[in-house]
Amino acid sequence: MMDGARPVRLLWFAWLRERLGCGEEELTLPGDVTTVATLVAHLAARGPVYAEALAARMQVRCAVNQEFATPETAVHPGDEVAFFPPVTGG
Amino acid sequence: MMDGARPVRLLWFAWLRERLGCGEEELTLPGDVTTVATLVAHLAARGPVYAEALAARMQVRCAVNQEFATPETAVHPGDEVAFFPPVTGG
Amino acid sequence: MAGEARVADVPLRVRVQEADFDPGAELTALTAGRTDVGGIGCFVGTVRDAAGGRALAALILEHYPAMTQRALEDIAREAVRRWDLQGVTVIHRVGRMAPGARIVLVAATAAHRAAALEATAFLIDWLKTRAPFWKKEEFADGGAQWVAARADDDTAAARWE
Amino acid sequence: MAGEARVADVPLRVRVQEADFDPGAELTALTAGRTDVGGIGCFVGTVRDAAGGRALAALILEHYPAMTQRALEDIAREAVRRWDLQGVTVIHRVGRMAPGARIVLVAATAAHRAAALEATAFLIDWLKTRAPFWKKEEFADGGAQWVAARADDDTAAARWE
Repeated sequence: MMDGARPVRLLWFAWLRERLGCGEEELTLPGDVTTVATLVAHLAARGPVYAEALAARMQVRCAVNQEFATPETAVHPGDEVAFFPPVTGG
Repeated sequence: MMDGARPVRLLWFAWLRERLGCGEEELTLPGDVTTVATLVAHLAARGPVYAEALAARMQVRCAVNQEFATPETAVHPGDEVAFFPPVTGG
Repeated sequence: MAGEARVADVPLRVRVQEADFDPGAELTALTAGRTDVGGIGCFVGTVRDAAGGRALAALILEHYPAMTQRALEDIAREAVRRWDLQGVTVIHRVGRMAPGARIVLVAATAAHRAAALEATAFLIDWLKTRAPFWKKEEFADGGAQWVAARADDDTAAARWE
Repeated sequence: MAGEARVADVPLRVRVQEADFDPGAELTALTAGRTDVGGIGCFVGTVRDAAGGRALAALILEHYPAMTQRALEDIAREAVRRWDLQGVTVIHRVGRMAPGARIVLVAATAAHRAAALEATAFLIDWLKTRAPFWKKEEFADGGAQWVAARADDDTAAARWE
């Protein structure tokens, strides 16, 4: 696709934001990253801080384009992908 | 008892009050009226309007001294006895 | 069942009145001066403009004055026995009310929302079957009738028995 | 399931804001100009002054701005699909709040009380597990921690699945 070079927008919330020291970043997707699961594997390979934060799979949720996502959810260039802990509002 | 001659206060509410044309009256208890059940029988003997109103037993509730009563509840001289339909507040 | 000492410590606001009430003021009063409340549950009942397909002109609320206050206090206290509440408010109006008017407010505060919400449902369910109020509907066509007790109100109240 | 046309006709008031809100004004708005409402169910969540035995200095509510409004609207719409409601209000604050402050209000109106009360419980249960908010507790002793999701919130939400 022509927009293959468009980055995804990555968002981190709550303790993930604090632990990774980043709330928002842009990332150009490698060609083998097509789903939430492959994106998580790619991010975990950044280093131990990411690996540990993302390893707690039960404690990390994901939304793609502001909708709750599963590991199988597709990720495309230009998407907004957010990672966050289980919600605690109300 | 010295207060054997003290009347009971009878109260009628809602459609019972309207049908009987009376909201409040005093009644000196005959000697054989000692419970709600015997009071109801006594009042039903007043005439067909009372008999019919009180015959609808599922539709008439009673309180003695402002507490919900059963047919077995005792009635004493000086008590306040109220008859009313099932409640419909709220 | 909680001890009666704890029950006696929970403030109950119970009122029967002709005047309208202010739900916002009542909710504020339940939390005024305290910071241990986690949630407030509330239900406000209002007069509908029709019943059985007939347009309603007014609703008349009759009650048994000598009994009503005590009956409502008993219901409020029973809620406090059953749930760990921090305060309960029950207000019921009597007299003549127009469509849209508020009739009743029940509210409960608790550290945790489940207690506040369950107690709120309990308060209105028990009030509907245990407090001496009777509704008479006056219709726009000139007719009038006493409201019959509803079987589903008994069913709702029976949930709590 | 009711038709989507009916769902679209029910007014939803959904707001995310830093400012406090007025519960009385919100309840009044739900019934303003209509006389077909039978009851209003409402829940207001407030900041408790302690957590796990530690005195709380403040609660910080973080959220995901681009997603929050839509998530709350989805929850409100789901309530309208499930119950015959006349209006739904959901207000959630974000930012820093002191003990005693209001955090959230959910309310629903219906012709019959069971729908209003059940929808109110549903709204707050689903909001607690499906809307992108995160609480951080700042304690009087200087410590701070992110609130962990509660298993009983999942249980409460699962009632509605």
